[in-house]
Amino acid sequence: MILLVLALAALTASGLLALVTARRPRLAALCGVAGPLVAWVLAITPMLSVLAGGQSLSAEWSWTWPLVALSLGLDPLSALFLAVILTLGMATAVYGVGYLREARTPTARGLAWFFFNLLLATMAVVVLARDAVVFLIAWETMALASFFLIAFEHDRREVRRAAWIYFIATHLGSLFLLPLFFLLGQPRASFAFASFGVQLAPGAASVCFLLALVGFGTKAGLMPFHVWLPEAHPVAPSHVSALLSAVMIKMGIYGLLRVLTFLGAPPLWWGWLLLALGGTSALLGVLFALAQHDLKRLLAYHSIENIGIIVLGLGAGVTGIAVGAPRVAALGFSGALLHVVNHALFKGLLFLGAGSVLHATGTAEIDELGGLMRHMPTTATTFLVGAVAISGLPPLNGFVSELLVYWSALVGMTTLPAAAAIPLAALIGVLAASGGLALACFTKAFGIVFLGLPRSAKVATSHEAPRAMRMPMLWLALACLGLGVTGALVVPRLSAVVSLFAAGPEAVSALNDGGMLLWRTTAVAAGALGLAVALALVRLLLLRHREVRQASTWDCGYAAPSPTMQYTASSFAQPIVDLYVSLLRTRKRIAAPEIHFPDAARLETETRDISREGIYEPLFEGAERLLKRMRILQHGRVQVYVLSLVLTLVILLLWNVR
Amino acid sequence: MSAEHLLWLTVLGPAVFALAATLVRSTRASLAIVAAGSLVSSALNALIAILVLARGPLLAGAGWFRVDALSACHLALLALVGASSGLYAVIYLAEELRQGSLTARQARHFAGLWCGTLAALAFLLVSNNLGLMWVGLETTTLLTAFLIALHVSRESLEAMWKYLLICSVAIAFAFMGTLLAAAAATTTHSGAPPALFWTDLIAVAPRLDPALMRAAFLFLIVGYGTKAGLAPMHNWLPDAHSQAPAPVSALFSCFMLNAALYCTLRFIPVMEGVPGCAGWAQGLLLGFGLISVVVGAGFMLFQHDAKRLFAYCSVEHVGLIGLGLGLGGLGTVAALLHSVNHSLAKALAFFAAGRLGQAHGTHEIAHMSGALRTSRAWGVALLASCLALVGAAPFATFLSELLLLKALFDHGRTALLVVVLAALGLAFVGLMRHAIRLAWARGEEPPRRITVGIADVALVSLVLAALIALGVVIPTPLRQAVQAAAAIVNAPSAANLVAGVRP
Amino acid sequence: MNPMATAWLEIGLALLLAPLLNSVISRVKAVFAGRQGPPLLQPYFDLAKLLRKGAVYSPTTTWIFRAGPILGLATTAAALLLVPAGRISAPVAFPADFILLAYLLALGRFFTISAALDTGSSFEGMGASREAHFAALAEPTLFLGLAALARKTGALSLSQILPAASPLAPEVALVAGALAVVLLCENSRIPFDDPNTHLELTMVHEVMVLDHSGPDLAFIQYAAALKLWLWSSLLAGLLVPPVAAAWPASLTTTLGVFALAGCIGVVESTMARVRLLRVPHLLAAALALSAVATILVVR
Amino acid sequence: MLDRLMLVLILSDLAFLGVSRFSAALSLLALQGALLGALALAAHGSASTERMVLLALIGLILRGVLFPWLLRRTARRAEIVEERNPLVGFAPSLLIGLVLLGIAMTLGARLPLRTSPMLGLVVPASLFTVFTGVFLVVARRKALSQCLGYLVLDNGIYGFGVATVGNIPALVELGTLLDALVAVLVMAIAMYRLREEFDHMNTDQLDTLRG
Repeated sequence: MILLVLALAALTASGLLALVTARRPRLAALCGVAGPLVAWVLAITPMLSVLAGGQSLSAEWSWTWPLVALSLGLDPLSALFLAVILTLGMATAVYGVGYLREARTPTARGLAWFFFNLLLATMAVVVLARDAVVFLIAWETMALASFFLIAFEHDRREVRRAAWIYFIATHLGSLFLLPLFFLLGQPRASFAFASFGVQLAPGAASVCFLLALVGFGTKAGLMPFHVWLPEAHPVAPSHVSALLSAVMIKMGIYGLLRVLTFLGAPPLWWGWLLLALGGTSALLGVLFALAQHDLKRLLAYHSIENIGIIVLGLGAGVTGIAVGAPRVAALGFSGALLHVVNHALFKGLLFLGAGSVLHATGTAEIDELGGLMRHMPTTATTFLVGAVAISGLPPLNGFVSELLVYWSALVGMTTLPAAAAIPLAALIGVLAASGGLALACFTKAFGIVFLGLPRSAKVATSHEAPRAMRMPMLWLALACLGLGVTGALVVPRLSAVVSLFAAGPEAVSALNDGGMLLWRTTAVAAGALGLAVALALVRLLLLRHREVRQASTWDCGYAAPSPTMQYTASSFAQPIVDLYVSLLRTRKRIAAPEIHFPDAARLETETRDISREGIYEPLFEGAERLLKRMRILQHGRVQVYVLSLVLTLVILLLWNVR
Repeated sequence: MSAEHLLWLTVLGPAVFALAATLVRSTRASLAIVAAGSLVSSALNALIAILVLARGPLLAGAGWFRVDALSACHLALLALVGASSGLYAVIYLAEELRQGSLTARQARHFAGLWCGTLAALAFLLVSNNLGLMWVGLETTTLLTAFLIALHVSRESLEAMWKYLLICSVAIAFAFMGTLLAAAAATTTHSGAPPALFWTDLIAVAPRLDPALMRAAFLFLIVGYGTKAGLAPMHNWLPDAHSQAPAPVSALFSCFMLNAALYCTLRFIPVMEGVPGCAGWAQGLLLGFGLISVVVGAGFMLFQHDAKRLFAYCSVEHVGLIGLGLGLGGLGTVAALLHSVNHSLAKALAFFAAGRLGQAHGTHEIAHMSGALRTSRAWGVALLASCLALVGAAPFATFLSELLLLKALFDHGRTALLVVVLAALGLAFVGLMRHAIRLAWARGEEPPRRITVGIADVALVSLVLAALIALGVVIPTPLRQAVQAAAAIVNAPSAANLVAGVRP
Repeated sequence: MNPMATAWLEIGLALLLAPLLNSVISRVKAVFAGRQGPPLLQPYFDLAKLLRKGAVYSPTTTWIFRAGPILGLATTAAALLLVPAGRISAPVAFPADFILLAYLLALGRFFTISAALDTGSSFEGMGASREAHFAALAEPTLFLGLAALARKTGALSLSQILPAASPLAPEVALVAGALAVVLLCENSRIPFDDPNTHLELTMVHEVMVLDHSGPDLAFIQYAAALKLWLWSSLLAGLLVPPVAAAWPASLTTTLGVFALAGCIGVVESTMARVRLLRVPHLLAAALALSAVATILVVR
Repeated sequence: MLDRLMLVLILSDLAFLGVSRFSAALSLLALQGALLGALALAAHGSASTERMVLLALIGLILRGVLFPWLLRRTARRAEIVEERNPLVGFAPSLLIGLVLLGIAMTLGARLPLRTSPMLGLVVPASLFTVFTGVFLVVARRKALSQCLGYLVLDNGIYGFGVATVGNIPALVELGTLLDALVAVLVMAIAMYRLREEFDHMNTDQLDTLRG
């Protein structure tokens, strides 16, 4: 435990040091990046030991606030998330060294480092907290730090707007958490996690579940509470976007899981609800992602899809518990948890890649890019790895977790009664659909950005990212590959975490079976790759004595090929977007030439968020109109003020004294 | 010198400075008097508070003056606010002097009235007699009236007149209430006329006539509540706060409201004692608190004047405090803690608004935007205080609000909890929307240069440090003090208080 | 003869006979058109010729373009390992293996599409977009259908599902119908795509590989053939009533595969290619089929 | 004897509701001050100590002489003569006044106060005075009339105090008197400033601060 506390201290200290030494860039960067590295080194051993099923750690210090004890603890669940936090924290911090080199002012740089480390520290505390108040303080501080990070380039209006939306969303979300913890603490009149979950009335449990779903779902970016996410992630500095998207939104998932451990046996409809929300997020998330043409925005929407997949896993797990099928539950939870890790890895990687592209070309507008593979090979290759992984393709890590979720659903739907089997079947369909769409989405993202010819001059001047930025991308890419290959080893190890939700021999055996399954899949995938290598050699042999010519792309006879003739991202996605237009409500502004001869023509598409337009904006406007009426109270006449005073008195007198 | 003399001194000290202010001629001397007066009175108040919290109640003047834990807490708060806003006042007026918008006469007036107000506030806190307490509060009203209109303008005069009239009428009602209470007391007493001592009143509470006491308390809560800015009697507040010079607004928001609430609080234990009135008075406070929270939060959304915005924010927070006091038990503790936190945060907010206003020559949010560029220290102060005021962690307000809501929840008032949570969300949107503009947006025209000295930075960093420190950990003495004070307020329900604080 | 050996033998058979399917189809079409049609071994000739050729690459392309065909072929071949032939289980069979099958094909698709985009030609881009689009619609159909069969048969791996599912059960019939549509789509046959048209604008798969030449093109065509074999043997395994002994079983399945090829030929010569905008509707119909099957099974 | 005094008080209140010219109103104020002084003296009859007498005299001087004089001075300097078209006209004011009187009577009778029977009419009368004061504050435009209203209210409360509490502690009474004095001074100056700034005293037109 002391190691963890030291790690927290290291993070805080490095943040403060970076703030102090902001005037000297190199030193500040050093201080800023030192914290995450040290913290990772310090915390790695306890994390791994606990994850492997070792003794859970905990420590408590009394505190002068009424009702509050400063208690921290590390159980497998915390360990898993802590590992994610610190690992990604380290990677993004190193990346930040390169990225923050062109910070506007020293102060801005210092603040960026300060809040970055603060964010890491608070997230760590969130997963370590064993007392509701500590949790909430850390939670709120985390929101604050991330808010300032998002508002980093706050002299741009849209950045301020995005940060503002994020801040509202997260704060309103946490307003749901207060009653949640009050309810949980009610039986024992305490805020300590240890006292939660005892003799909780079923009604209360369901209320808790709903509150948690809204409160934590908002942070996790679960549809329809996700409005802030596509606004906030694109505008933040890229290493921050990576951290937010890869780690911070997972805090919502953590909270949900943590609360689930308090609530005891769930009724079946919780599973349905989770599946429904998860399915919505998974499908709509990827559809909206397809419709975007800003690379970071696309990635942001894709985070929503992945959160959806995670929640689908949870839903399968909860369903499994509810109907007493530990195998299903174990597989579902393990899939969800593993996907938390995996998504952190590849989404972090992709955001870093996007950051390098932005850094190199100054734009994240997909349709202005192209052909970057030649200019920045490392970024392109690592991005490719991330893209394959996030599409859930073997042999990378995305496939492992998605397979677990699939399998849990498959086992469930083949064995369970209809009430549970139908939703699980739906899960399979949804997951398959979102998988296919994800493939479309990332072939688009990768293909249009890195392949083909440059679509604008911005690309011509682009350069490969500096080393500090390339290294983390390589690490993460390797991590994706590693987890993908060693999935068979990892999954059985998850039993310590999963046992928090689905314990028992069946659960363990299920995980072991999962391991076996993964051995086979890995073997086949490896076979495929081996075959590919062999074929490559064959191809070399065949072409050795043949002539290999270069000629411009076959353009079907059209004489003057030019970069602008290439397929753009919008056109690539157009058929799918058109198919789902009723959901996406994509607006098109077409200025087509009237005459037959070529003429200036333009087409703009814009896809605005559905739940923002459908739910939130009307809601807020309505509230505003209502409040405007209240202003009558303060219309300026002193006589009326006195009158209101007197009337209050008279009414009260008549009411109380008779 | 014995403790009794301290009580006299803490009232007379500032009063002497006030008189001195009428004699001096030069502006600098007046400013010096402001600083000295505030510091001296704060020192004395703090000293008394410490003594009381260490040794128990102090008595003086044949029982006319009495300081117990409750008043000690408020004395401590007064010390805090008085000192900080006194120093700030010097900084602020010095800037005005540099800008040439402050005449010697105005400075003299300010010094006199400022010190007088401090004296009056101290007076109402130390007096054991309900009548004298009333006198003290009324005096503050009359003294501060001209502080609002220090710089004569149509708006400031309008605000002053409204403040004067509304509060005078209200305070007159409060006196009516006091008289009714006294009348009730006379009905119990036979022979010896009552001296309106708080202590006596508590003693005879069980024999007081309920109907009469109810009437009395209604007059009191409406009267003092007006001064405390509880909705729907709050109308004077936004005008006065927005027009007064920043130090004065700070004093208003950060202590005068609490002082008025304190006057009401004095009657709560009495009412609890009166047969058939248990919990009734607190219920009233709860109601007023709720209304104020909603109204304050609702009005914040549309403000275009920074100080007016903070004024409505004060309405909201006074509402929260009233809510807590109305809940009793843990609620009282939370409320008292919250009043400390709120005073700190709100003082900082008004300080920042004032200084930045000097830079832009207006308090229009649209013109003041880009505070962080105008002056880093005050920009940070503004943003931080706004965050504290919406109850964002790690600021102290977060925890006190958390406790408040917990108390509300424990009280089993789920509907109220929902309403309050909604109002808090609304207040968040209302305040932060403006705060972000203020902090970062580009203002319409470039600001005037204001000289931000070490004093400014020191002030800001001190208050901020206090806010964050209290958010992380509250010193045991403070906690004990607050709990003692709470125990006084809800003596009957002291049991559940203890239960509430350490399960 | 031990089952493992037979299984591998089946694979060998597939690798050998796959190109023949195409000639069967074209022969059927020729018969319908009253032509004589190309020789049965024509596909092999084409492959041999292509393998002997050199290659032409566009300067815009990168290694992705070269990796596309290779990975396409490799993944398809690997996927073939998971497909049983009737009663004879696949060399590699394990629960939920059809998920791996689908995702292997998807991996191949990913690189094919990327390779297409690598050329920077708008035609290839168009093809790529359509490929991605149709695949996204086809996948849920496949998964739901197979899941339904899994519930029906209580088994999780293809090698157990297919033999156990009797084609007469209504659910199985529905799934078979759905899979048939998926088959046509995945192998870009009429009515989804016209493999031997030369109007690029209307093509899906062919247009994606416009720029490939030499061995690459050979790989691609062979991969396409394998893919056709793969899907047909899946469907055949579902439709052909299982036969007890091993050898007749493999024989019947193989025959079934060729019969399916014949059917495709019939379809291609009797039906016209539907408009692109109608394609999603067809696939949606297929999805509906397997969804209905699922509900029927689960209830 | 007291009842007659109180009758006069009631009549003066009604007169307040009726008059528009400030000179008249101010003499009414003086009258009320005198009445209250007398009341304070008479209330305790024989039991009154010299201390009470002293206080009563101070009160009488302040309320009966000083306040009216101060306000008259202000009125002269601010050159305002009368309350033209008030928010509530004079005739309606009178009617409302009568209603208020009725309420005061019933309320005074029902309040559970132990007051000596000789003070029969005092409580209702002073209550009515309070009501009148509030009504004046609410229903008049000119700052001066509002100030008058405040003073009437103050008188009423004072009378009420004398009647109900018997003798308020001297310190408290002195304090209240002092406050009243300061209040009058402050209001006088405030009115003068208003007059200077706006060159009118119609407080209902002070409505720039709103929302």
